[in-house]
Amino acid sequence: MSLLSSVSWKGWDSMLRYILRRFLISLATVWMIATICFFLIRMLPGNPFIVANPLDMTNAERLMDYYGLSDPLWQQYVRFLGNLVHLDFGYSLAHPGRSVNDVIIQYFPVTAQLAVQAILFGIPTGILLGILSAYRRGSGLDYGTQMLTILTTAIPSYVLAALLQLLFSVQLHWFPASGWKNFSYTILPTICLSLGLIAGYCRFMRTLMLEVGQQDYLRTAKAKGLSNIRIIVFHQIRNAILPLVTNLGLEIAGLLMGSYVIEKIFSVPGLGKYFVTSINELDYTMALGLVVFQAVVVVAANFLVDLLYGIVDPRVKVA
Amino acid sequence: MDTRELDFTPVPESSRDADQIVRPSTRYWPEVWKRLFRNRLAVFCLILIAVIAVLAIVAPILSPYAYDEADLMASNLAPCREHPFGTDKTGRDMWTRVWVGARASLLIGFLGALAPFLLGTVIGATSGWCGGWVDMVIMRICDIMLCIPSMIYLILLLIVMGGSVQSMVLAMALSGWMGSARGFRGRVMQFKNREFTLAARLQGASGARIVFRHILPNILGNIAVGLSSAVPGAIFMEAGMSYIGLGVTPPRTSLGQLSTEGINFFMLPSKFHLFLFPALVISLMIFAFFMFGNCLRDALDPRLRDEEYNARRLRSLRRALRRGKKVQA
Amino acid sequence: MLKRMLSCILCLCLVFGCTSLSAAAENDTLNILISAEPVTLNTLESKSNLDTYVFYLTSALLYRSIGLEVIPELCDTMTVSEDGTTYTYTIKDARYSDGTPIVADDFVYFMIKNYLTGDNAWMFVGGEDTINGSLDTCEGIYALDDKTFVVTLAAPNVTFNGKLEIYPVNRAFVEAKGAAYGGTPADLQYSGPYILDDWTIGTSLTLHKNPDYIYADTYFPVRNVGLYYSADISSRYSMWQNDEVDVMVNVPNELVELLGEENCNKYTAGNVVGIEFNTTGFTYTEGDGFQSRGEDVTALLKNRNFRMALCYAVDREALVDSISPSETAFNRYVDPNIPYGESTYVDSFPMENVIPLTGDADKARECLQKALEELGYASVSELPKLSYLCFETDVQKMFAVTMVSLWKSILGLENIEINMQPIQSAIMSMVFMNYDLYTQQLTLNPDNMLELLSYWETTGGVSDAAGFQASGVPSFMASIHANADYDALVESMYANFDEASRYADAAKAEQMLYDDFVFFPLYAGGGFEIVKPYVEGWVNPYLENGYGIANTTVAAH
Amino acid sequence: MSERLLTVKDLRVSFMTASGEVQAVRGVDFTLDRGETLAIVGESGCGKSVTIQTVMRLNPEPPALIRGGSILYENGSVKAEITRLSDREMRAYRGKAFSMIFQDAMTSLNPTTRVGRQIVEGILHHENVSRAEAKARAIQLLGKTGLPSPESVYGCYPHTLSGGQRQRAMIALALASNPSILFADEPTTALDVTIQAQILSLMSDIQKENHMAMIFITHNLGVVAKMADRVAVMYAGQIVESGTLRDIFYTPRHPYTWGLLGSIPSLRMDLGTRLSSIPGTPPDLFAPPRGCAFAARCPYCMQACLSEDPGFYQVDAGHRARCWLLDRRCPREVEAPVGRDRTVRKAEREAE
Repeated sequence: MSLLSSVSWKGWDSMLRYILRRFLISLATVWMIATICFFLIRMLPGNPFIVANPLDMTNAERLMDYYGLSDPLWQQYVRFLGNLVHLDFGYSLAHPGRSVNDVIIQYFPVTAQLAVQAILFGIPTGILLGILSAYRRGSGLDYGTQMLTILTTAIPSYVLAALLQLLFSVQLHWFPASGWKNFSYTILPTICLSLGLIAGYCRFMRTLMLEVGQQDYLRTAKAKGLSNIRIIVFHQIRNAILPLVTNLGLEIAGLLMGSYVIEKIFSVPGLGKYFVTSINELDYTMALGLVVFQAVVVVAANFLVDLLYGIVDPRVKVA
Repeated sequence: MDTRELDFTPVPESSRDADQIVRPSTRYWPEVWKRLFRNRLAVFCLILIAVIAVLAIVAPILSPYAYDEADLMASNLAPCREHPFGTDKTGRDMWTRVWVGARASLLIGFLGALAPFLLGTVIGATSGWCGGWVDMVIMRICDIMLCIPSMIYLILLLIVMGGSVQSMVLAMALSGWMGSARGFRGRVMQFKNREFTLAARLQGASGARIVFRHILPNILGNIAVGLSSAVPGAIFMEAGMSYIGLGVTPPRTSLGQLSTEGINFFMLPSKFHLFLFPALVISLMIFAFFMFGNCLRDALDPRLRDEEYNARRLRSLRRALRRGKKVQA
Repeated sequence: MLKRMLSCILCLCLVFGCTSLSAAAENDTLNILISAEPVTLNTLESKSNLDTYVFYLTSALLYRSIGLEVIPELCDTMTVSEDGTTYTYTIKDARYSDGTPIVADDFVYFMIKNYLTGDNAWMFVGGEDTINGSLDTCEGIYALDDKTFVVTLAAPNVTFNGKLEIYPVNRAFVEAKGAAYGGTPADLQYSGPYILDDWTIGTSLTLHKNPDYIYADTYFPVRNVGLYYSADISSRYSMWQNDEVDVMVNVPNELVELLGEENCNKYTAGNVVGIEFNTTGFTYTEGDGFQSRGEDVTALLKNRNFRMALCYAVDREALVDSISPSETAFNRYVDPNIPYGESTYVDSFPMENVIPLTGDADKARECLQKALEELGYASVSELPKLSYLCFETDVQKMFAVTMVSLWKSILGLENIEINMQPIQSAIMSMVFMNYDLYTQQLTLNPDNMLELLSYWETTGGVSDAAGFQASGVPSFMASIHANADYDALVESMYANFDEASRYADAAKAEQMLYDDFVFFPLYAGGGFEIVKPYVEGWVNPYLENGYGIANTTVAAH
Repeated sequence: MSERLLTVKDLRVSFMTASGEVQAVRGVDFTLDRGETLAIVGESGCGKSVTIQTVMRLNPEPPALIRGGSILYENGSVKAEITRLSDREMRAYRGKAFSMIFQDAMTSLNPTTRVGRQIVEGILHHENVSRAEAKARAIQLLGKTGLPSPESVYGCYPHTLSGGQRQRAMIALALASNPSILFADEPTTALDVTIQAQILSLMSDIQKENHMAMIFITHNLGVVAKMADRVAVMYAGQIVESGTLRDIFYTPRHPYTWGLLGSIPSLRMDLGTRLSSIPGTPPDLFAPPRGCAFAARCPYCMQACLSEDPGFYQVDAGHRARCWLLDRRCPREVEAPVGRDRTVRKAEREAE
């Protein structure tokens, strides 16, 4: 269904105006987030330059001055905003010579790849299972998926990861246990990430299918003499999937932030891990850079999903 | 033409009640409870939760050992009579530790599920009820909060306040209210213009009163379900935090912490108990809450369950009928 | 739509599948599972010993092996003037991997930028000026020509001998790179045996042999080195079992038993960990300077019997053994690895009236009783609260928690509270004396115990709040130990070039510390490492400043 | 000689729920000829909808379950026992033989699919025509239902149409592959009166034009009077009285029918007469009463009514009722309190 012919769009101009407005709001949002995080992170106690040796105090103080961290906070904030406008996040404090931009450019793709793989594998599988178990309620498959959901809910991910490693690396020697070189390294983390997705979306889709299943228009479709498959595919699934779309935005955003636990266990060079480490190291610039970047990603994702939703669901009026 | 003996004497109105055959009209909640307690699984889960809760409260008090009492001479004992769950590497009694941990996890589970919800409800209600710019502002804040990785507040709070149950709960409340706020706002919006709300309004009831006396009951069911399924989430959050090293600080402990420490031993028969018992208890806990949530949902909305419940039996029944048998339902 | 998604997955699988196939297995590679990543490749900023592996990438002037004999690497000759203040070095012909020749100025630049710090500047002529003015030249350190440079000391100093890990850093290159220096493999010049191909932060470093390295033909037979990092213990186990690595250094305690203690070899790393008591009696805050921590607290901490009671109460052997078998319970104030003649200093000079490592509960109670009498307390319940500061690392947490619980059960002390903090903030509180007890970790050069002993010197002869308030000494220089004789003895050792008598003095000094019992030694840091049978001639790089694999070979497997 | 299309005999339908079996339809029989309109009247929950949905086998099985009876559909050569058909076989009949107009077009049209597409779907499924033809047909149908600009409506989503338009679209959809029997399940209840009239006349026009048979479900007797040839009154899952429009309106014989008729105002009614209503509530179909289902509420109840279920009594050709009052042995002579004859007689009496 093309964008123009859909009745809910009152022509291009209103849409463009809408997009523009949303864009400005998004910018404001990013700025707010950046500000909040700036002050939040500065509230963390400690001095980023202290390494385990207390005799380095002079050095630490020298560096504090050198990086202008002894200036009043507002000055630093202004400087930070200035750099932000130029999209320059500066250099890491804890790791001399490491540029925040480089880290993002180099490792966001990793997080993204993992997220995309997990989504491409997890969500369709989940939806499919959900549909099947809704269609065959009370069948073995239905109970199977329910079991899966319970298992994935009742076992912490680090336990799950360890089990996967022991099975696939230690016992079967199929995939490497940890690291990041080629595709074979991505398999275990992907499985680990997507199991949760599968379970969640399976449940979600199942309930949605059952809800839609109660609707009158399915009866109408049946009265037209359509085959069950056609009814399910063209009427039931189609209406059931819509609510998933809104959910998708946050889901993707969440995954793009990277999962600390998974990344730590499989030592995946992902942003989620760097973010936590940088906060633990009080690496202000790195932490801030990552937060702001992730904020941008999330905001963008939501923005796109809203547009997408406006397109796929005619009932939603845009603007 | 039948020849049965029939009595055609009229029966006076008074002697029969026109409604006598009508089923007694049933009220909502009693029905729900009836359905709930008819469901074996639900009862089992309730009992499980109760047992764990009771043990968590009582076991540490009865146990002869303190949960943080180290005894280097009795380190790494396998489960035995005086140490039912064995001891850890500094000889602390695992039985006591597990139940003290369960205490923390349960607290965090309950409060961690409740706190964000309450916060969210209040905010969502205000936003939904007031509408206009208030709504706009609150929803913007909501969006912004959703974009900030909750890791920041968590770490900050846990460093500033020290890793304790309170700080965990506070952190969860601060990082988790957005979802329920949005949901509740939607509900309020939806109910705002319903007849009964208007009626209440006409009787001059205040906004807050209407929201909490008239609207809340209407969605109590979903809330109950939401809460009971949020508990495992909260418990897990704590476990994850402990994995990162931000959980409750030692010597205080939680199941998350214990199982995280234990996970490294689960290949090691001699220390397997360090992993087994905490993991078992936490999994049982999560399972119980999760399943109970499901049962509650079914109890609140029996239609789906009825179908599932009968699907199998009815298929066979219909088949039999096709074969032209006489079937008793 | 499902179909499209599925096909996408298929494509992905194919694409990556091919790439994974193309990545062929290289032989003659040594894969090491390291427990901590280098902080930075920036040789000028690199401070912590986590950067051990950076030494694979750069060669030194001279360095000392475990046996402490000086091994010249780039150094050709070293001459010391009669008065022992002027050192003149000439260097060999060598190049960086990018072809730039290594010149004397590179060493000078390194010494000024990295080696000269606030706490050792006094040693060199003009050192203080350089630091205070943060110049990049120093009066006492300069190059004569491309092949020769000179270091002039303010006074003859035995400790300088030791500080020989000086690395060439090209001034021009650093200035060209600016802040980016040492950020990525491309931002570094390689003078060492290996060149860094790739550093995937938090995951792995891959190195290949540097053909221009001066000893390329004789040493470092291994062609490629892979350094893998994993923060997760069970992952490390899986990696080892899955033959993804050939060597695992710092085997986590949890895995030692799993891998079999007999298969792992244990080493002591040369840092001493113990409990420090804040006997200075004050706290320092940025705003309002020095403040007293309270008379009663200070009195209690200053009381030797109390300190000894705490020590007697703990069975250190059992404690260390149960919490962290990779460490060794230890009863001294200096590095266990310092060699002396045939054996080590520690064995040659035993201490007198030591507190047994196994502890002694009765003695402990006895000491505590004495302490109470001296301080005039009727029972332990009256004692003031003490805060025990410790890092939020698994092992340290464990030690702190356990000891507090032991003190509780054996001495009935309820007044010690643990104050757990992440490393940075913990050190801040330590530096500002915001603690009563603190788990101190003393890292040192194996060949120079003075560095450690000087840690206990009284700064500016003052050791109380008032004194410090008067003399503007920064708080972190505050000494927790004040003993004039000790100060004198240590001072004299700096000029004493006769090793035998110097070590004897060291033993005296250490005995003094021991008698004052300023510090409650817990263990000497160490670790396990495990090596696959087909790896020959492995030496732990930590002990050899990264030269551990100089003679390591990997047999076919 | 009228042509018989549908013969329903002793149809029994139950719903299986966890709390027991609900006997929604308990032995219903009626017939339907080509071109005629049968109206089924009754309170809500009396099993009207279930009955016709069973004829189309629309209600999900389970929980619905046909416990007995037969539904015979014959149309020229085609002859089918609907109750015995499998779902797959049934598809051929849905939409083609029968189709249905539902009460609430808003919920009965798929909100996320364009109206046109929903119609075309049906056409394409039953006859093999090209999309283009199907589209042309759909637009033509929409036009037929009196929608102003069929082309634009074709591309609309249901939520953008008004209630009346939606119902018209619904009709077009029902007529897509001109069925021989059209079921209308309270097609006008959701609409306001003026629109109702239009829709009704539209339906009867279309019926005449396509010469369809129609079963019309409603509880609005006015509508019945306007549309129906024959009427069946249902109560508690049973037909209690059936006959021609005249029979039911002029000479009703069942107390329940009297009740229904009494509850509608009529112009001839002299001022001051209160509208009668039927006291009490219909019986619980979990456990239907042993005797006459209406007995409990019937003002003329007798002992027999409570103990025995009266069979049908043939009043005259094509007019039957289930009531003991009609039994030859019954001593009481009860005069219908409502109905045309009575009012006429009343008028004459006053004239004297």
